[in-house]
Amino acid sequence: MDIDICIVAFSQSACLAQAGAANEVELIMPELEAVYRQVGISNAQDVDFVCSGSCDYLQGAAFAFVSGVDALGAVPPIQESHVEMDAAWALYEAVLKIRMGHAESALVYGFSKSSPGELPIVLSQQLDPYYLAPQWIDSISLAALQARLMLDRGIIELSDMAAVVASSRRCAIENKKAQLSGQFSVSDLLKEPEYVSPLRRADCSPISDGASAMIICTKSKAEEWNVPFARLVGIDHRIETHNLGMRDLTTSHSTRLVAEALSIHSDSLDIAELYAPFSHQQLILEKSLELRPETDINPSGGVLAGNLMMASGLSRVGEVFDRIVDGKASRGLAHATSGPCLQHNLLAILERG
Amino acid sequence: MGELAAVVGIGQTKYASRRGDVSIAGLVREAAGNALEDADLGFKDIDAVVIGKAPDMFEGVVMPEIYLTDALGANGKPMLRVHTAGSVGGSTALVAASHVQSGTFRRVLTVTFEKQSESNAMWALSSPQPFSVHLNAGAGGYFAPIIREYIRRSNAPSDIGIMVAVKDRLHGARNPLSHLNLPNISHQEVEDSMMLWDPIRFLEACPSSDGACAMIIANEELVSESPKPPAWILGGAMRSEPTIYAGRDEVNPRAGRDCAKEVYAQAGISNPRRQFDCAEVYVPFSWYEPMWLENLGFADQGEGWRLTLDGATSLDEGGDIPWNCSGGVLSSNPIGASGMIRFAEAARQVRGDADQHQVENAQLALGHAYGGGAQFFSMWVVGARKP
Amino acid sequence: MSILLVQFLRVEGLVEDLFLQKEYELGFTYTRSTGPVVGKFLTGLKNKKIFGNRGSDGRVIVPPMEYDPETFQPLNDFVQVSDAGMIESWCWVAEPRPAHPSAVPFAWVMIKLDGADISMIHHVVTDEPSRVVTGARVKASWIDQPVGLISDIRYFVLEK
Amino acid sequence: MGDTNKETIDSIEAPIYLKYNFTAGLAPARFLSHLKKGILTGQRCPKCDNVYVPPRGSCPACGVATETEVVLGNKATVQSFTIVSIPIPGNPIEPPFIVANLVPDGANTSFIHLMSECVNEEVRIGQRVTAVWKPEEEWGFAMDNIRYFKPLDEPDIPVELIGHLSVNGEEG
Repeated sequence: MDIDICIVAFSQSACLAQAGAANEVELIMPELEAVYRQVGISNAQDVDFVCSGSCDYLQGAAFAFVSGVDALGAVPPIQESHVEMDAAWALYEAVLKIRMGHAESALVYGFSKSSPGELPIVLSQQLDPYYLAPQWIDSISLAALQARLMLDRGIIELSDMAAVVASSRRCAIENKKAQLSGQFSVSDLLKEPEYVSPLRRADCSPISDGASAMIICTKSKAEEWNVPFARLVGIDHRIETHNLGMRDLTTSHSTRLVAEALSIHSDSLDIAELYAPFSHQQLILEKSLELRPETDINPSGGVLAGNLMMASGLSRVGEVFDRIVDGKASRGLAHATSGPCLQHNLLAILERG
Repeated sequence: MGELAAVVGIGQTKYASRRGDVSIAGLVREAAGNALEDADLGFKDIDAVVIGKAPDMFEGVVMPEIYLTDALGANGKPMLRVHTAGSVGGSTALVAASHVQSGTFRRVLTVTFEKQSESNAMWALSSPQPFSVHLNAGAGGYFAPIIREYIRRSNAPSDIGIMVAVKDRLHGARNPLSHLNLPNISHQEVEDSMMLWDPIRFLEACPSSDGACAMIIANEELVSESPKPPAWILGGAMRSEPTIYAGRDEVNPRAGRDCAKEVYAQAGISNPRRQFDCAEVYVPFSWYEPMWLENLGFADQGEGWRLTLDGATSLDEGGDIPWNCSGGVLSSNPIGASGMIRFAEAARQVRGDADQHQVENAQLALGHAYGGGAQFFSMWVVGARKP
Repeated sequence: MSILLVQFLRVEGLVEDLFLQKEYELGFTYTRSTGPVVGKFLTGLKNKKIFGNRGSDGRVIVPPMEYDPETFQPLNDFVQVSDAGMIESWCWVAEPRPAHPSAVPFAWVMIKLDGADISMIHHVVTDEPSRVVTGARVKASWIDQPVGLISDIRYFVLEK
Repeated sequence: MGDTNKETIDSIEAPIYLKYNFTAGLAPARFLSHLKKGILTGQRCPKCDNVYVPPRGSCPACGVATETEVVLGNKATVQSFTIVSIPIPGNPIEPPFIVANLVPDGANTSFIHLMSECVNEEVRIGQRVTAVWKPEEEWGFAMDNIRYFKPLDEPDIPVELIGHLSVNGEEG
């Protein structure tokens, strides 16, 4: 692609176990205001395109995204779209819009109010509606089946999973937006009781309410705005079969396909933010991406420290962006996922401007 | 406008109140398979899949694209799910087109569907949340007051809605895929049908259908690999505005006017009535034909109904600007697909492939969709000639 | 429906705010047409038989898939398989959720039925949780009057 | 096994019932708490000065948060309406009934509510109406504390003034 696309602003709310009374609009507005402030614009009128990601079933209301439009100041009307997916895919749609020359800048946001429902059970209704959904097998149990396969085959050990959690909690100490953080040793974590065996509660990302927002634009627009930026040098995604029995759940075929398509050059990644809702899934991703020990993985703590369903993928991109503009990294990888047991995966590569 | 792209394959299902013979996967596959066949291609020729539908609550499957990957041949490919309310069929087509126009992909499959028989649309649309008034008796209850205001403003004769209802059903009777097949429908029959949401009668409202619509969109280089004439995408635009704001013109929404203005600018349209050979416009309640004729600039303010009255929008009456030759949303309405059907039927016209509802020598056509409280719009212009 | 009303002071503005919360149920009984492939499987269940179908690579997939995940072609070559098989993976649910198919602790399992090459997901109920391990043999326990739903298999039980 | 068991299955029922703990949102919660006291309120946009009812916490046109509460009148104007002849799922009201888009005095947007104590055929755009509240002991956190609106013996409002009346019902 000829057009250089840059990320110029990112903001994420705190990950809250319960956002209390705040509705979608009230969750989104502070993050929008924050990204407007970062680039010095006043509202969505000042960008060419807006795209959001959300899921009606999280809060149990059809057309949740329609209320989201109330946060934008969409008078006069704006160029706007929505994906019923994580906002990382809204970012993808926005990138296509810029690449085709229909926009120079775009606002992307995702919001999540998962606390009103029973998220793992809500997600059971993503499965095929004849064989699996009627069994109400929740997302945690499916992940547990996946972890067991890995343990049984000796690919990982329970202590490897606990080490992922310990690292997440430790990194999250520095992350004011995190829901869970602290110093935990692997042995402490393994002393905790099993939850859905072999998973312990700490192996599962918490349920969080919140929102995140991002502004992207062409390089010339970023220069016009005169703001620090990170270049989004690649973004791509792949899905795989819905039949869990047909997949090798111990690896991520689709992640590998994206990594190949993007030529991620894992040897030159300073950081990687991976959307692994369960500790063992981070290990799957690290391996599928062939990450090196030099790469700092989930410096934000990742989603084990707070998981804004439908916004977490976008937030991974944002966390990499933040570290690039802060000078802590010059090249980073962000990952987003959708579906049970990492069925659908997106990768984005960011580089210093 | 980005790189050139064209529709090289179109596939639809038979629309019906209940497609009891297929699963959800079988329904979308029927449309996708028909589109591939029309384009003389296989799934291996497709680089990415873009799927759209209205709220997941219609079928009670959360993010159904996750389960539909195998049916749509998406494994190992990018798959994107769009949801922009009732306009989703149109916006999905535009997002699919952007996959090609951005130069990112060479050829994509796009599919939209709704299997409304799995639930009850009225329930799904007015699912009772606490703390809110539940007087939204379906979409008709929402749009009826807006139609009433249009009638007041325009002084339109009270039977314009009936005329549209008859005309679109006569168009639909030419289309073997139509859900409603009413070749003998009469003015009297529509007038005598039950008044549901005054001024909307039963036969002035769209049906509730099962169905899916699919298209293959290719870049310039690959257009020649499919045997039938392409429909070149000459323009595409989307606009959104809030459901409610002070001073909002709900009858003639600014988002619709602005969206039309942009898509016309892209496609070089200055006089839509004269330049277009036909249009497929989202008319779920009959009165929306005159309202959109004005909103889209085919007629002056308050004059849209005159085109309907004069038969200008009727294929059977030899009108100069036939609207909804396929029968429109009034003949088939699988909500999530309804917008894409408009886009696809516009493309069929300029490909000269619309069989019994073909407008002779159609060169330029408009596809239109709207959703929410008439606040989300998507439109495209397709043409027979390569720009 | 219960109303929980909590009043609290917003720290910054000392504005009195209300936290209005109400439980509600989003529910509907959907009517799903199955199409021939899913219908074949469910009809089998109604007769206490389990059918799979053969994928393009020759493997037997249970429950049957409508479209091959590799070639995407429709799959029709049905094969009856056993209602007994081996646990491929499992997890123990010590605290079942209200929506779960079992009110007592149980195991979700991936089972490779005899005659199948692809494992299916169902659950095992047992009072000997320690015997639920990968490789353990299980057999379907059918409800008395199957109706053609996945729940016709009440659960799987460990073979002696 | 009887013959009935040999029937082919082509359709199944899938009951999907999910429980949620719905929260009203900060602005709606304040609106509802005023309603519980028998007062209809809106929120004023700090930028464009328009008053929204029911408030959602933002001015959708300006995209800014709304905080200022405004007490609205009991009187309203019919912006438009429909006569509904079919029942609403989950609502006991019997058709035919009138659902109207009403702008309360002092507000600049409309909400939908029922009209009653009127001849359906005589309801018209611009008509003046007033709220009929339920008995105080039945008031909850709900819009249906107002049972319905009924016509007033006041002259109709010209269409161009609908949505522009002050809380006293005057032009402004």
